[in-house]
Amino acid sequence: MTNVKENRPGPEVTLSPPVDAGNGLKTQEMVISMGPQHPSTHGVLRMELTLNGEIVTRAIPHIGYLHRCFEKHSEAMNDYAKVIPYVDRMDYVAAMNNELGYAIAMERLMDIRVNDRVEYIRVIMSELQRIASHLLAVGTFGLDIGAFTPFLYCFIEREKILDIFEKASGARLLYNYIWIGGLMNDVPADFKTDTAAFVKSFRPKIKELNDLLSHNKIFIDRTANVGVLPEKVAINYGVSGPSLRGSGVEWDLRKDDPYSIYDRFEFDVIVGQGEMGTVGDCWDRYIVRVWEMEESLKIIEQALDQMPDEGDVQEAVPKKIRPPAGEIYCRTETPRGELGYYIISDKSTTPFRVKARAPSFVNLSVLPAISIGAMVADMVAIIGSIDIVLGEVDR
Amino acid sequence: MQQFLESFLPAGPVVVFVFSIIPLMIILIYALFAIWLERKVAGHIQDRLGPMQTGGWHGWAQTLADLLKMIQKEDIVPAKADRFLFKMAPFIAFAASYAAFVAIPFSSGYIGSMIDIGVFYIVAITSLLSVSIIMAGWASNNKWSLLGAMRTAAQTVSYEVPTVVTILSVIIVTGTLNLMEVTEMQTGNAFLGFLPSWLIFHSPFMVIAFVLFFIASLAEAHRVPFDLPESESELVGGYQTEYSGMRWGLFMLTEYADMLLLSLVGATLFFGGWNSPFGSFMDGPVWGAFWMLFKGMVLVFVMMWLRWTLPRLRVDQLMNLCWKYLIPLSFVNLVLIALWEMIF
Amino acid sequence: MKTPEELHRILADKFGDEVFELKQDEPVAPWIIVKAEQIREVSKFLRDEPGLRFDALMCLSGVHYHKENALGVTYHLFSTSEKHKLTLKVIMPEEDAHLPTVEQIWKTADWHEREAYDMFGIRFDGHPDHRRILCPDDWEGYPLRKDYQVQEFYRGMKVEY
Amino acid sequence: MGLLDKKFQDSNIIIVSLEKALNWARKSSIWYMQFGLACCAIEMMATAASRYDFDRFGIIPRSSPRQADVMIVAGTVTLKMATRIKRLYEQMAEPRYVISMGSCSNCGGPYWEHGYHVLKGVDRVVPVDVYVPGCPPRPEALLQGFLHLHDKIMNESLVEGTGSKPVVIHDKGGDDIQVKSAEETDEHKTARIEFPQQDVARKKEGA
Repeated sequence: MTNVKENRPGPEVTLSPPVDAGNGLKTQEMVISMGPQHPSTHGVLRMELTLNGEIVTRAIPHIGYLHRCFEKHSEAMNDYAKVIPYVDRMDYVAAMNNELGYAIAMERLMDIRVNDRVEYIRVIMSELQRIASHLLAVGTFGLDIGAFTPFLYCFIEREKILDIFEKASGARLLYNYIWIGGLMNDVPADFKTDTAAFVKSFRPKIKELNDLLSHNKIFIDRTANVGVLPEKVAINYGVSGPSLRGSGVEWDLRKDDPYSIYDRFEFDVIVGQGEMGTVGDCWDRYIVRVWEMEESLKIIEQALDQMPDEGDVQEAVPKKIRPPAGEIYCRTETPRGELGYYIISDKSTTPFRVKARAPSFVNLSVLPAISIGAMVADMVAIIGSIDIVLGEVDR
Repeated sequence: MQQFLESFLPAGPVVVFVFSIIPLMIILIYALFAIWLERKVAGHIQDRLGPMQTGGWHGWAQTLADLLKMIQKEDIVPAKADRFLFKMAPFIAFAASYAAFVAIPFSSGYIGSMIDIGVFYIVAITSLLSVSIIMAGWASNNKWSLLGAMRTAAQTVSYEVPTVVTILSVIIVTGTLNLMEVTEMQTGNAFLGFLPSWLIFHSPFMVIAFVLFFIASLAEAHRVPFDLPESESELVGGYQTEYSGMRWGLFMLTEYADMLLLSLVGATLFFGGWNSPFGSFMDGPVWGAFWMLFKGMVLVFVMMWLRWTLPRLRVDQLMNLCWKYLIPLSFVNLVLIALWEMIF
Repeated sequence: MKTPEELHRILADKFGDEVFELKQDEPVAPWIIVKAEQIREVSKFLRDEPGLRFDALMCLSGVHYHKENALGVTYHLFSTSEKHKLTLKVIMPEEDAHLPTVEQIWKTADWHEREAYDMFGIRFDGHPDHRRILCPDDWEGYPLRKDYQVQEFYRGMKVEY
Repeated sequence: MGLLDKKFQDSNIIIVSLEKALNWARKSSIWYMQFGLACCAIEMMATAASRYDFDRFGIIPRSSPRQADVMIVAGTVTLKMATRIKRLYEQMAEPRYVISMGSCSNCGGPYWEHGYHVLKGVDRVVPVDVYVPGCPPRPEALLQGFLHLHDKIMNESLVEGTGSKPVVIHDKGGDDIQVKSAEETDEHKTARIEFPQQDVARKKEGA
């Protein structure tokens, strides 16, 4: 068999010398190319796996298949507000959270204060988006393990959230809803009742998901003790979000570096306990996401209670966005982790530099470190448990 | 039935031909139905509808359309594939499971061949399936296919053991390998006066034997949670990755034929085969065929149900389950059934 | 928890005043400018020194200051135990932009440095896997430089609309 | 080419009815290749999920290109990915179709101007049958795209060959668009991508 040999240079993969297996037969490692079109790489990730039988001895991720030049676009747009649609398309599964991060960064740079109604709507929207994103993550993770049905159940719930978004912004996936200094428009009149109804209907579904998937024996066998990410390694690699919390680190920017009005809500930071295996295994990363949905529900409920009914959502939207010269690094907690925007302004209306520190990009870089010794099937589980969005990895 | 055919057909090869074509008809019609059913079952389990448009009523013609389409598809053989093996593999796969149907008693009036070593023959001939899968995987010259094929080899060889041992425990009770005789032994109401004298009611250990047999047969048929050879999320398509058009269709047909075969064997060994569950009511050769297929379809349905519920095992866990749990259990069960036979 | 001024003082005491400059006049966040050849030692010191413990590199970004003909790298550091932040900057001339890698200190830098190389052509000496990460390996030019001219064809495919 | 294509010289009544049946079969069983690239992939998944349910039309995903009938190019095609798309398209068995889903794969979408690494339209690499506009298109739009594909398939004939389509070639920018049928142009040339080694050669049975 010929090895898959790309015509692009990469790190030279040296295979182990052939080992005599007796009977005059020889065995040798095999290089296998997983992706960019593979059902479980969550998009267009390519993994170059060196296999010894089914055991992975080396994994090299190749990214960039979805490099859409986000930073170039940001710097080519002649308006800071025009960056928002591109921000949406970065992490397309959690567009609201990305918008929120960018809006907050710009507001800090320009020293804009938005009113309470805007803040509450933003928090509710981004927490709903967090649930939607986690639903997708959990569903596709189940799909990777081979359980098809939970994926569709998750999508049913996700559609309900999208309905709420659609009523508010008109779009299902990429919203352009959170603007610098406000919102695109006010929420519809029945927003509160819709959201409250969703929260009420969604609570039992988490239990259903746990019954169907989380505590399934086969699922636990497949994910517990697989792809263990120790705390120290995670921090050194800069892993953030549920993947870091799965390793037992109590670290959530909503609590530890509060932005917006997150300090007004009571919620717990979910960390991996190693319930089914070791702290930091795939199951921990998975279950952190499941219980975070519950915490998001708590935040939404509190926010719905406290949300003021009056307030112009476009009150603070600047006519011309011309921030003072300076720079800012502002980070927020998206469903995938720490999303940081590094924005340099040179006093013009065009951004001088917008760099997105994408959580998926950083989280994915830990993959080679934790996949050594795993099996091919585990690779799929590990990629699924890190929950990457390639749009964000490649930007 | 053979005599019946011979009464109006020219004797000899024609009768044999007609006789042997019957299982093929059953398989084809069943496959058309089963694939449609699988999609409907999947749909309804997943809170959607499944095929609805093709052919009108609930998409009844869906599989027919799939089949017609597959016939038209281009037949691709990769340039570096081993052409002979690549082309042969699907036929051998289907031949293996088709040949096994010869020993299945479809009704009291019809069995392909009244061979005395029926079960033994089925176990032996279905092993050919794994050979064909290894052929397909190797000949494709694709690493995913090769991995799938290797998994199949390990899986089939391992799970053959618990299957055979559980079958053996049934044979201890029946004392014959001929499935027709096994079925005939289960005629009438024996246990407690109203339960049919099916072997599953014979002793509590038979229930265990059936569960073991069913799990092992899931693995033999490569169904979830043991569908590692073709596991879509890991190996793209496993040994089927490089196959297109009707050759792939034959693999699909084989998979469904295998499901039916193992379900029918299960029905014959444990659920009285073509015997009616209501004693002599609704009995007879025609009803027998109905009951046989009905029981088989129930088991097939359970297989589908499992497929849309469970995740997939990993290859080492698959081996663990087999060698550490199923095989010891089936041996213990064998001994217990033998003791039960001695005492009662 | 230490303020940038305190951190600056600590660094100046350790490495000498002339290689560090604290910029505070611009709004929002102050930063410390470090000489390129010093960045590795400074990083190691910042990570390991008790009381500083910058164990996380949040972000590493390349910047092209085209008016000054300079390329810069910005490091955003954070300490998960002490909870303080620090911004380091390295400014290099455009024609000879290279600096030591910090990949061995923070693994986060691995891919980020490759990205900075890919986008700006900044070379990181001692990086174990120094190649492009997002663009294909046979890509021409460094896209995020302000004077970047996109190539007309890539492998026979027209790049412009 | 499909197995039966161009096996018949003229179209008589038998051929026409045969065609109808075969076209019906092909239209009723479109299996798409799981090929999500970007945002649109999420909407593609949503279309396959319970609310919209692709399976109603007999549309199911296949992960191997060999068994797929249609490639839904869902999302932004980058230059790095374009060569792979071309290869995957070549690996599909004919008759094969391509649906370009979303503005990005139609024409570059929001990345048309400054997207130095984005291919401005997947039709520069593979021939496209149906374009679904939107960023991202709603699931209904994708379903509508499939219905258009149904119409297209129903009008095909065995004599002329199924799965053949006019190839739109962008030779010099967007102004100079030539429309040729697949027969007139060598399909491999249209994309102007040279692969150093073709490890996939197509062998047509009986051809």
